[in-house]
Amino acid sequence: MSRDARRLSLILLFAPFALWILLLIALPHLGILALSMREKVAPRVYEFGFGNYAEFITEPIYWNTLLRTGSMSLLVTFLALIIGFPIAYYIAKIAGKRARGALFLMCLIPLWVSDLIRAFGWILLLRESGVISRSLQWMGLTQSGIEFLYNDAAVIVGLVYTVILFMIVPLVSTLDGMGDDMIEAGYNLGGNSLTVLRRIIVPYAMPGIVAGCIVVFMMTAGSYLTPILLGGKNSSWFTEQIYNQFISRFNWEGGAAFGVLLLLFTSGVVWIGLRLSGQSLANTVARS
Amino acid sequence: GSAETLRLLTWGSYAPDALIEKFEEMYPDIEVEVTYSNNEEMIAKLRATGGAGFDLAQPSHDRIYAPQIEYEIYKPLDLTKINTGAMSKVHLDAVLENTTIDGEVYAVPHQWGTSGLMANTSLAPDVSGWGDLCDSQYAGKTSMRLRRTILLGTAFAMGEDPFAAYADLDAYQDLLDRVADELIECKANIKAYWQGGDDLSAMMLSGEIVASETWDSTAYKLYNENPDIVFIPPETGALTWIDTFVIPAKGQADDAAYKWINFVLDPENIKIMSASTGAIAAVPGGTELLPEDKRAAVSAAFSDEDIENLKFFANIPPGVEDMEGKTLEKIKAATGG
Amino acid sequence: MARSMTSPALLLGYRLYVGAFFVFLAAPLFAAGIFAFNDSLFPALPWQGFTLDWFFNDTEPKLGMFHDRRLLSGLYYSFVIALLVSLLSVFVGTTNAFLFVRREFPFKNALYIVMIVPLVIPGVILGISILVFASNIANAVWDAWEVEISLLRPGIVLVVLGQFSFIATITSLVITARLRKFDTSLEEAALNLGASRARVLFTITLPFLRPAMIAAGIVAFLVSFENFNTTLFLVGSESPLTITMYDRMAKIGSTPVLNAVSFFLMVGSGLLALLSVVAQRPGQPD
Amino acid sequence: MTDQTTAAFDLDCEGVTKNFGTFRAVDGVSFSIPTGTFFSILGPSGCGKTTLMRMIAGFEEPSAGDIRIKGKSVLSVPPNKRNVKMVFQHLALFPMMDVHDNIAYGLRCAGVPKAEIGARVADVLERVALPDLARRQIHQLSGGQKQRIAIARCMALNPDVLLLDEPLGALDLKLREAMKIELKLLQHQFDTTFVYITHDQSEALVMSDYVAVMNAGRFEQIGRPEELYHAPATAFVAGFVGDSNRWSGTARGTEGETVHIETETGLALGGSPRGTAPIAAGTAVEVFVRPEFITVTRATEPAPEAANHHDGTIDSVLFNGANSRVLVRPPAGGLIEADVTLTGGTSDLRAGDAVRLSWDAAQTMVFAA
Amino acid sequence: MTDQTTAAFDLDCEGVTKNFGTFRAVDGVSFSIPTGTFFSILGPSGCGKTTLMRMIAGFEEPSAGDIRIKGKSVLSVPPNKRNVKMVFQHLALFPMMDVHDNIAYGLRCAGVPKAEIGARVADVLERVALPDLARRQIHQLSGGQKQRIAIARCMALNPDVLLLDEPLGALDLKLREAMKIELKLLQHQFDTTFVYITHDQSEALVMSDYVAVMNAGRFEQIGRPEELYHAPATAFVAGFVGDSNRWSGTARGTEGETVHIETETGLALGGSPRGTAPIAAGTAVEVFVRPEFITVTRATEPAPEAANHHDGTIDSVLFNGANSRVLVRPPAGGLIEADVTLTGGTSDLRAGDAVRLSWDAAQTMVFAA
Ligand SMILES: Nc1ncnc2c1ncn2[C@@H]1O[C@H](COP(=O)(O)OP(=O)(O)OP(=O)(O)O)[C@@H](O)[C@H]1O
Ligand SMILES: Nc1ncnc2c1ncn2[C@@H]1O[C@H](COP(=O)(O)OP(=O)(O)OP(=O)(O)O)[C@@H](O)[C@H]1O
Ligand SMILES: NCCCCNCCCN
Ligand SMILES: [Mg+2]
Ligand SMILES: [Mg+2]
Repeated sequence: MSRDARRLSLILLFAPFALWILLLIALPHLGILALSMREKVAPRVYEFGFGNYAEFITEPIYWNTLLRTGSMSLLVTFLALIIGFPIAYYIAKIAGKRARGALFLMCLIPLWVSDLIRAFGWILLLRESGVISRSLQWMGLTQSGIEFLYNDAAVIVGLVYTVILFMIVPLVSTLDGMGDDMIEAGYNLGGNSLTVLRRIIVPYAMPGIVAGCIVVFMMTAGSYLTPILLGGKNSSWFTEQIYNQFISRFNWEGGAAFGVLLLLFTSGVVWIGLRLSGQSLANTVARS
Repeated sequence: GSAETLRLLTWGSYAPDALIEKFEEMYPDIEVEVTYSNNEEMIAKLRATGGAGFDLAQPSHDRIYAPQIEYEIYKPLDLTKINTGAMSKVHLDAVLENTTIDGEVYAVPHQWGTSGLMANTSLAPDVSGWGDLCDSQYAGKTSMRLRRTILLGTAFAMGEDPFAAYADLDAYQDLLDRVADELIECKANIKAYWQGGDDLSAMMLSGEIVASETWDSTAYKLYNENPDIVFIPPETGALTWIDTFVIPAKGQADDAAYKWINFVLDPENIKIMSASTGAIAAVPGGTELLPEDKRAAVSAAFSDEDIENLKFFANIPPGVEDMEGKTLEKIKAATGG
Repeated sequence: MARSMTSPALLLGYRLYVGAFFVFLAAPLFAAGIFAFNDSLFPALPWQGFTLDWFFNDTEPKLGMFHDRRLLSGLYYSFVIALLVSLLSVFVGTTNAFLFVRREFPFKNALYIVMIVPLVIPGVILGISILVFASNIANAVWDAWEVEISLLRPGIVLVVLGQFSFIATITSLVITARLRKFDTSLEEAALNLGASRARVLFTITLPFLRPAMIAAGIVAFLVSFENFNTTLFLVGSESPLTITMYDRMAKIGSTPVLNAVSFFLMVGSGLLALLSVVAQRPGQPD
Repeated sequence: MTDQTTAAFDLDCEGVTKNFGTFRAVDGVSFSIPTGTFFSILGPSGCGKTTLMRMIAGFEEPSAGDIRIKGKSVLSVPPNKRNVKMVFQHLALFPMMDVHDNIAYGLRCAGVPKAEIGARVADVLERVALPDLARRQIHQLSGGQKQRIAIARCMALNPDVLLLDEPLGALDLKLREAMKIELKLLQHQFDTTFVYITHDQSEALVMSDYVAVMNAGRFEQIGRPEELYHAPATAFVAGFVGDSNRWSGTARGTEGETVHIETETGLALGGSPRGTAPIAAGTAVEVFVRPEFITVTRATEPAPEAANHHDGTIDSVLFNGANSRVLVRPPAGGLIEADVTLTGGTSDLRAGDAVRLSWDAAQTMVFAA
Repeated sequence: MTDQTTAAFDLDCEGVTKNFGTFRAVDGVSFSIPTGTFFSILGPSGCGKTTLMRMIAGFEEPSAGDIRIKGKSVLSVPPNKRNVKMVFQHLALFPMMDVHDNIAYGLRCAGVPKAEIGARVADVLERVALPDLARRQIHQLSGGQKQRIAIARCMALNPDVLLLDEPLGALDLKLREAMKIELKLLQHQFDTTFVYITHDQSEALVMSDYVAVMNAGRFEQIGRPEELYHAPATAFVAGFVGDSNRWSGTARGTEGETVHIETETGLALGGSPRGTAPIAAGTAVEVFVRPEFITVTRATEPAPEAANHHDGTIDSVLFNGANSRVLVRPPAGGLIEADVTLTGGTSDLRAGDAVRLSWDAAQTMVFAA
């Protein structure tokens, strides 16, 4: 290829990427950043300022909700890891070759339906007149119905359910890359199961663990339907606050500030996580 | 083909399929596309579009003035194209009064109803006022929608007149703070906040809750399923809303919109409409056009006294929406139990 | 095999755990699906008997999904949106793959990270940022020339762009991974055998990428089909199915017709997922 | 090195068998390895070598038979408690640890005190002649260095037996040649029993004190390399170990030590009967002659005294320095390979030359088929 | 085969040079390949072989020099227009096409009419002796079959020159041995010029008519295999082609044809000067002796007449059938390798035996360092 042709083709390949990132990601985000620094002083009168952020800082409801969202998201991430790791390990290392593909596909089953239907399913199961409560009554384990819905536990169950496959998939793919001989070498050199897990399997799977945790954390912190539909009267989620700002209060400026804050907060958590685990975005999320 | 589309932004059940089919039969060139929404979302959507994207919307009468001042999302109506004569005068006047800005009229009434209480009388015989939702004898068995209606109702129950307080926003803020304290305390008593009609119906029918704040229309539907479940106008007065018709600022099918407005004023169509919404058409004798069962439910619910005592939602001045929103957030976020 | 180290009792316990996990995965879907066949007005116990009314009945109150024009049009819009999103995402995913695998340019590594970022931005924020951005442009144009650019108002176009904004990352990653595995000597071999560059692209490189493009397309389709958070802010009057269903649930009341739709979607996505698996492995052991 | 009771044999297997479902991967294998021996197991792919080794290491349980290390049965000992260390085919070095930590891993597992670990790691690195690599990452090592680190990691634990599963398989040619000699030196140096698996006969022959030839789950022969090469017990061993010209044929009769054969290609040969099965006139036989025992003389020159003489023309000359070879086509057809020395001078054989091939009956190994 | 004007040389390179930035990968390489020759380029990894071949194929542009095919410069001809076909190291068969389509690909590109393609594919498959595989998928082929299909795919286009870049590198040992012979036969059969790249001297020696030894971007020597082996022009060639004992040392003086050397390890050797640089007393030299030219006799037995005699003890015996070798440690230290024949009898040499090594001065190649 001649130089010019190469340059032209580079430009042609670069254009879609640039348009996408610029028009749909960068400028819109700069847009909400700008919007978030607009204070409303009277109907249709705005001026530059950090009032929306000040509002966030001075109003405990908001930062409490953000902290709550963050800490519950961490909890969900942790649970997804604890629950998902053995499953991923089973799929990658223990199941037979055939079963492996089938199990992997089964893990993807929740993806077949939307968040909404998943939450709907949980509602049907968990509510006081739902399947679980009724079954317990029917078995005589309880007299009156039990409400499993509308509390933080329900939200956590629903969130773990929704995100767990995003934990399992990267774990399976990194564990897949680990030869059985690595584990056997761990035993052969005298390690017991715990040592092998702690010193070999987990360190080896670290990029997958981190990738899974990042994606899961971000998804959880950014989720909307599940906490709303399954959550109780005390549960507010930060995305719900954003929604409220935008929709119920027509307060785009405030909502934009909240959006920026959510983004900063979650990015900060991810950054700290990467720091602590000594990984980078490129060798974790990018690889899965 | 060349069919025009009427994009209708309205409440769930305000556009029953039967009626749409009938309308489309009558005007074969028009295709109706419905988006279900509620007051907040309607305004939010129109704000996002600068009044584009829809050709006809149905916010409640108190939600027109302030948004129009602030966002210019509606366009003035040409009353000559609307069969205002068929509308009941009280409602028309109320709406015109609330939605005339600089001499231009922005809305006409469609259906009205009330927000109040609902109770299963066999399980909760003593529900009469907003405050009863917080009565500890129904602990864990009541519900409400965490929206402005309950703020207003609670204010009335506390012996205040929130609409009067609109005049002095500082006073109103003070009132809101007290309402918030009340409702936060009440949280422990509540099973869950309902969101739309559905979850409320399910909880009520299954007996998971015995009393709730509600739209009357929801209660009427349930009365049909279980006659123990009745609408109860609170002793301080049921809050009355009128859902209206407005044309968004950049609507593109005004003619079709006017056709729809006039179409649903036809008594035959009102019957179909009211059967679906459970609300009462803003026409003279609107109650008569309710289906049998609903009419029974209404008369079971309302005494003449109650009718006297109806409280119309007052126009929301700019800024109030935001104050109320924040109060609601505060209640939601509080860990009450 | 790594299993040889565990005792049989432990292995059994492990298997039970895995089994329980899959029960957990299936439970809500099962619940959502099964009530589609309950002959009741509410998706709840008790079981009132089996019926297909929620699929096929054509009269209220048990209007079946195949006669519910709102659900059908939601299905239709979902389909159109998902199709557009997957075409667009696969196209951009493919150009991105070539860009990042084949080309050298300044800040390549940093830009690669930038490419991944949309995947981890909360959907709600993507939705509002695009909404605000598009509205601002449209409003500015309106203010300046009184011209209304309806494409920039909530509606199909914005929904497609909004979903595309993060789905393109998924397709890019899938197709890039495949292209990385491509042995460039295949292209050189084809050139060496006399093919022109265009011919090489269409007879060698793209056929090699095809399974990944199909799989990426299917994933994009599924993700688009089920997306809610981003769509919520961008939807106009043409609501896709998730929004329609949500409105139905939150604003009207759920009847088993929602379960019927759920069931229908599960079957559809299941078939599609199967298809993507088949597409991935037409006897190419690479 | 360790204070265990000394036993004559470091490793004993007795009737070890392994079934996978109905398939028998290892079939009644018995052998004993004296202390300090380099013992190879040589066999074609899929014959069960790895399976046997995995049973010794404890990763598979034998379906039958017993395995004893230093005289004690280890059947009930879990893999991490057996003092048998293993070098894996792909080495299985831990990529997330550096060289030092790879070697220290086993020591830590064994509870060696921290203070001692450093010294022991340094010591074993010294012994594999890589004293300066302790802090290198695994991916920074060359193939040969990795190899030695994998061995060092095991040797740091003073194993009774070191198992090596085709550890040279992944290396390139030149390195493989070099490592062959190096492995043997390392074994000398550590003076530990090595059990070495390979399907490459040259590796097995060059390095081992004893070689077991394995085929389809069974041991065909155990012996010193020279025995296997010069006195194979079965046709399989004769064919698998070393290069051979090979013919199928029929015995036509016996005369003293010599059996007369006619091959399917029509060559008449005199050979010496090998293996245990008796060979009489009419027995179907396999015949093997190694190329280096065939003398090539020009047709015009006198050929040496020998039981077998065949004329032919040279089809090709494969010059390969010291290991050059000619392919000769006898009138009966087929090709016979014979080693020759080519000096690059004018007297060298060329394609097309008429030659006579001669070899002894004693070098013509005949097995009943 | 084709109606091109016949030129004496199928391929000519003249001062071909390639710089990558400041690094010179190929440095002024010139050679001419006569029509119908099997020509190998042999050199260590990274010496620039692939780069040279890629320039011939047109995938890289030379920084200087000219490349002529059939006498015509091809510098300005794009790769898809050069009649030079290439077999890639990993073959680069198209996995999404079957065998037939792989072979037809080039024919289609050349615009051969549909009707003719079938016949030409069948013909070339016939010639590589795989007539029945047309409809096989690539992944269903064995390594050797793939190899032949890759060649067939090129040969279907009647190239002027076929380039092969280490095509045996990916095969396993046994198959590689077999393919060596087969490749040579295929070249005979197609009678096309083959340019074969390898870093394996045995491949180059066995197959080629001519071999070029390449080092660090330059050609060190071009010659017939025997020349390279027996008369290396440089120390590099002597060391790279064939096994050698190698010493560094200093010339102590010359006596007739013989130069006297003292090695760094203290051995006194008589050798024959090689290479172009003159060797006088005091010149630093490299000395090479091939193991097969060293005769090993027991210390108790008479040794042959020879210029060099060294006593020592056997350190190890590397039995490898016909290619067995002993490592002998002379008192001065170091190890000397010598080829021996081991029969498995009692007379065989064993480690520890005292032996005398003897070799001629003519076999002791001395190069100025
Ligand atoms: N877990 C298993 N289940 C079933 N069959 C097995 C299992 N492991 C090995 N086999 C079979 O047992 C036979 C012997 O396998 P093994 O790995 O021991 O061969 P090998 O001699 O090491 O071969 P290679 O030289 O190719 O490594 C093979 O046919 C293999 O397919
Ligand atoms: N595109 C390039 N840019 C920079 N350096 C290169 C490039 N291609 C090759 N080189 C360098 O040129 C030298 C010769 O490379 P080449 O691939 O020709 O070696 P080779 O002889 O084929 O080696 P091998 O036997 O390992 O294939 C190497 O040092 C290599 O790193
Ligand atoms: N606050 C005003 C409420 C208006 C309610 N309209 C309800 C329609 C319900 N189907
Ligand atoms: Mg093996
Ligand atoms: Mg190369």
